[in-house]
Amino acid sequence: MFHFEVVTKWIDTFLMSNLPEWLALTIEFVLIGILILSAYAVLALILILAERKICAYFQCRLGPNRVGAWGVLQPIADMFKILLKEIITLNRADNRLFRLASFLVIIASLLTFGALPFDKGLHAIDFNVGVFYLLAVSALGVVGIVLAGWASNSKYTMIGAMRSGAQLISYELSCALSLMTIVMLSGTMQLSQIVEQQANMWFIFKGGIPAFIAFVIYLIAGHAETNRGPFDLPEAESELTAGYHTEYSGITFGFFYLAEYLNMFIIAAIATTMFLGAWQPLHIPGLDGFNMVMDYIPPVLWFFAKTFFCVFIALWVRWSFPRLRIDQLLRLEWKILMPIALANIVLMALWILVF
Amino acid sequence: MEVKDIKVKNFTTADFRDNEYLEKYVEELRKGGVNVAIGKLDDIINWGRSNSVWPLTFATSCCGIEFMSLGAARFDFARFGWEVTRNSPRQADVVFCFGTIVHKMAPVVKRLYEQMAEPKYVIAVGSCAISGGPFKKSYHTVMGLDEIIPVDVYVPGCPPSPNAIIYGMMQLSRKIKVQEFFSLPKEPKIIVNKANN
Amino acid sequence: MTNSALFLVVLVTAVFMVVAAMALAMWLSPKSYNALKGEPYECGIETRGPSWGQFRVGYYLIAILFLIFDVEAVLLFPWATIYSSIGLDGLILASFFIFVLLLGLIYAWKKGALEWK
Amino acid sequence: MNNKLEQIFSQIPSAEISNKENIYTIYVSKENLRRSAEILRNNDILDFDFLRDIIGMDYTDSFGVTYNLSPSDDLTIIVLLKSTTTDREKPAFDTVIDLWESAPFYEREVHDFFGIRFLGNEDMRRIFLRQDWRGYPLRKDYDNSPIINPVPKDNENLDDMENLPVLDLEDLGKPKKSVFDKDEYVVNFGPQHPATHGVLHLRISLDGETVKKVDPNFGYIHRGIEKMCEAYTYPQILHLADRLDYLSGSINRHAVCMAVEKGLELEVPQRAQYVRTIIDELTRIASHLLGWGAMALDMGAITAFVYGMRDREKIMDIFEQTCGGRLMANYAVIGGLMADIHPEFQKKVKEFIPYMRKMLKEHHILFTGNPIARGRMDGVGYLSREQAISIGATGPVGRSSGWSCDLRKHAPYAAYDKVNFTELLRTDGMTFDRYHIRLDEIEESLKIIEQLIDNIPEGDYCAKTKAVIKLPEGDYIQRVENARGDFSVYINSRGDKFPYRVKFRSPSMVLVNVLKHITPGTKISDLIMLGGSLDYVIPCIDR
Repeated sequence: MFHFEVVTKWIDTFLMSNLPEWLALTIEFVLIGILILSAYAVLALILILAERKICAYFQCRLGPNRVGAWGVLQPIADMFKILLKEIITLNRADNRLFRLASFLVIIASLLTFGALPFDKGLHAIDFNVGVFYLLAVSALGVVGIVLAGWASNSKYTMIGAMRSGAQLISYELSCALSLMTIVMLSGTMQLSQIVEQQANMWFIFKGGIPAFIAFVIYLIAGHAETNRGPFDLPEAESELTAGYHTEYSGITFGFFYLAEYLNMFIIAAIATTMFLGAWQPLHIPGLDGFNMVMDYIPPVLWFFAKTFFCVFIALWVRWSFPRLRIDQLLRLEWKILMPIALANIVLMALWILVF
Repeated sequence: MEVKDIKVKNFTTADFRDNEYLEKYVEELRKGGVNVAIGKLDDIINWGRSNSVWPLTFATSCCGIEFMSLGAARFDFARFGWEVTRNSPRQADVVFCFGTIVHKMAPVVKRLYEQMAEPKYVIAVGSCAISGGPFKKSYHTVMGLDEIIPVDVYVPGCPPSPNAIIYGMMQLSRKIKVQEFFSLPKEPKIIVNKANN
Repeated sequence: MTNSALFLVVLVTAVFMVVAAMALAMWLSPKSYNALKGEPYECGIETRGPSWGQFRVGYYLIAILFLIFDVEAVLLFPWATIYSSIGLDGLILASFFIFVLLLGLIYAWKKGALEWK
Repeated sequence: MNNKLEQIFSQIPSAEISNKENIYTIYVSKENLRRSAEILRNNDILDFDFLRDIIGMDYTDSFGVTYNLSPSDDLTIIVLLKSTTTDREKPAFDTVIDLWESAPFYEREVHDFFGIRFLGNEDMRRIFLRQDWRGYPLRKDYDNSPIINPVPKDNENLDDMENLPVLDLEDLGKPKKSVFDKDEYVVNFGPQHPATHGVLHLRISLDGETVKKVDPNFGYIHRGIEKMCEAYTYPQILHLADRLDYLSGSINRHAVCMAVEKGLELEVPQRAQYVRTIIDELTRIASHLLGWGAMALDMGAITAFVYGMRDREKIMDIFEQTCGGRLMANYAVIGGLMADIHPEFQKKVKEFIPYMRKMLKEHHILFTGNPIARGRMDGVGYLSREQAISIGATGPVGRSSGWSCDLRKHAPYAAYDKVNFTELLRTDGMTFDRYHIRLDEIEESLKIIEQLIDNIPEGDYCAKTKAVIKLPEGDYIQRVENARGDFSVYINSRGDKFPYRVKFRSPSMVLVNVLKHITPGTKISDLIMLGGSLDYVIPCIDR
């Protein structure tokens, strides 16, 4: 199995042995920054294209196919365009908060992105309270969205902000509770350790029924957290024109646009990390030959394959279901997902005790 | 004077030879002296801009249905990257004006246009938006969208078939390509209102 | 390399990206001015009255409920971490705690706080 | 039946009654108008509870109103209740808003175009034109000069839009009434909104997510078609009729053709009748598919919308081949058809029928059974039968409330009396019924086409007409069932080659009235969805 750890360790020792420590560290930090930024950008482009292509195929269309082969350059063209569009300053709004809101959304998603374990050694932020960190930082994005709607001083954005406030914080709960089952199973909140523990068997298998329930709840709640259909109430295109980001133009809107796609990826990646063993290959105890074959597939590929599987599910749901109404949305959370998630914790506790 | 060789997929430059307007546009630019040379950066920026034009979902009447057809399976303007329809004028690049503009609607259209972020373009689709069309004799119809806001491309027809609208889209794409990005307005833009002159 | 340093690196990267993109856009983008551009967009019609107004209490109710349950969820996390080592005791204690939580939920349910009116 | 009518009519004081092919014209004086309306509305014998339209008239020396009435149980009877006033300065009639719920919009319309006031109706704001519009355009002495009414530069004043105008000098002392309170949270939906199906402007007062009051505002696509018709010859009018309700354009055009043919007593060849019927039904299917898709789009299901449009393209292909146009078929002309059918027409249509049946199943699987879609649609937007009749909601909306109002059954035209089909009725009057009935009607339309397509008779496709068509003096009414309901054409001719007055009864306008009545108390999302379920077309309202 090839791990990126080899490369990162090598760079680390190379720099440390040839340069003073502070310089080595600075170079490493800059490298990490560049790597994260480029990974973020490239992923965003891939996701945007993937969504447009997949949605097109769902709808018996072709999707972008003129800009580059199969339209692969389409998101890059979009990026150029959106970067060079005018940024509108509003007359009656709180312009400082207005700008800050779009920054917050993207910063929150980048900070979460930095904590994802792509591979052993390809894992920037690894706090020992990693799960907490994920929950806390992604909640920052909610602040951004509510702020965006509030600061624009427009009625549509205002309704969008109120909706997103109610929706996002509600689903935050189910997210936290479903992740808690895995914390119980692993006994740690550090992401790297959680991944390590899944070397032999992914938690979704090890945790049995309660882990599966938690996985499904997390997928639903996480999907709602990303503001995508059928939970796209805060931006409900046919109701609130563009919802909380109605007043944003140019790159400030681009930040929301980018963050939306990346959040979809992040949610899928967290689900992969917690339930599907992140970069760990599929191992079935007892079948050594099978496990060996699986080990030949690079771990990074495993990570992305699993994540994109979750992303595909999210896209599938988004393009087939109509939108929920706000009361149905809250009923789903407070009367269905939340009680089940709470009960699921007890179930998991029993499961651990018995097995 | 020739238009410089512009690559719009599926449309060779020769197809546009009869379009004198663009030729003159380039000629004018070149006569202007300083701004003639179009640099590399402009090329790449304009490549991006011309391939990513997001329309505003705006339709007043019949032609709007053809806009829907355009977005659906048969005609699929997503192929050209135009399918990201935005509902907020802040985020849109082009207003397709589908259908008649009447007196009551005129200030609304103007407001919409003014609230759009630069650079912005307008395509007038259908006879009504071009000149009032079949409703020219009416007391409540504006005789063409260009009385209110500047129009970049006209697509005639009542209603034009989606193929014609795609042709119009390509024309706009081409116009964006020959435009000089850095000469776009950085100062107040004056909108001439024909009706009041 | 401590985690906090890495966190700071990512944060600085994020801020850098945002500020750089914003600065580039501000510098290069074409601009035009008119009186209507900064007005709120409301389907092409002027806005009536202020948008910043009092809002329905239902939204705040959800927020308060969230606060209660989220704090208690946070309290559960430390328990979850050490659960595998404390076993049955932990189960009984936490079950009681969750039971009380559920009681709260049932109370809110019965009171109609979860209905969207 | 005649006895019953005679009994009712005898109660109306000093009325002049004439009858022509089940169209009864009752002329009463201005003072007796209100009393006559009450008698027609509230009698035990036959309740005229369906006010189809109020038609304003300018007879150059006097103004008149015509109430187009029918009993909901027997749509074959039409009563035109007419009255005039010679007061050209301050023309006024008594209001009937307490008798029919459809009246408020009609009265506002008449006031807008003719300046006729309705005493007792407080809400006499202009409904199509701007509040600051000078003059009344449908009056014969209206000055069409752009100097008087230039293209406006600013939006309408919000106060003008909301405050009810002071109508009489006696009222001047009274405080102005406003539609909304000062501190209400009023949001504009439209004119530029993706889900208002055009440029409808709804002012909505909100309490959080809940809709408290809806105030529709029309006219953002008011093109003055009725006024233009007065200056156009009959064949020219056809092209304007197409563009009213563009989704059922062929059906509207068919109505105008039939109205003129009736006046000319022209025998239309059977071949033309059959083909017209097939084209009408194809148009209906296309319209319902779009309506289905647009409703799904309003609920956030974009894929369903694209599927609807995909199947609609098949019909567009057939149209393009035979008629030459896609959306605007421009096919029916006075006397028959523009051209004979394409040789492949029958083959193509026969291919389409099984394809559509297959796709209908797919649509049901995709959307009808979807739990979220059902959760959204169930239990929302109840419209009772009585209210549907009183508001005048015909078409699929009326039928889903249990009102049998299909004119193809009640007043058959073209080849509808030669085919077997059932009028679909649902009784619940909920959003889901309105949704489902459209898909069912597609199935019925397929049946009608199936019966006709193999039996198109040979012969001429168009009867010979004179070069200049002049209609004899009189009133001509032709009703057709278009995709949204009862579309009526009223032509008043004075024997000229131009009509004296043309009035199109828009089924969509009533549907917006329905929206106004059923939305208070629902959520914003419901409002959007209800709009989709009613499936109105704005240019048909605005004309």
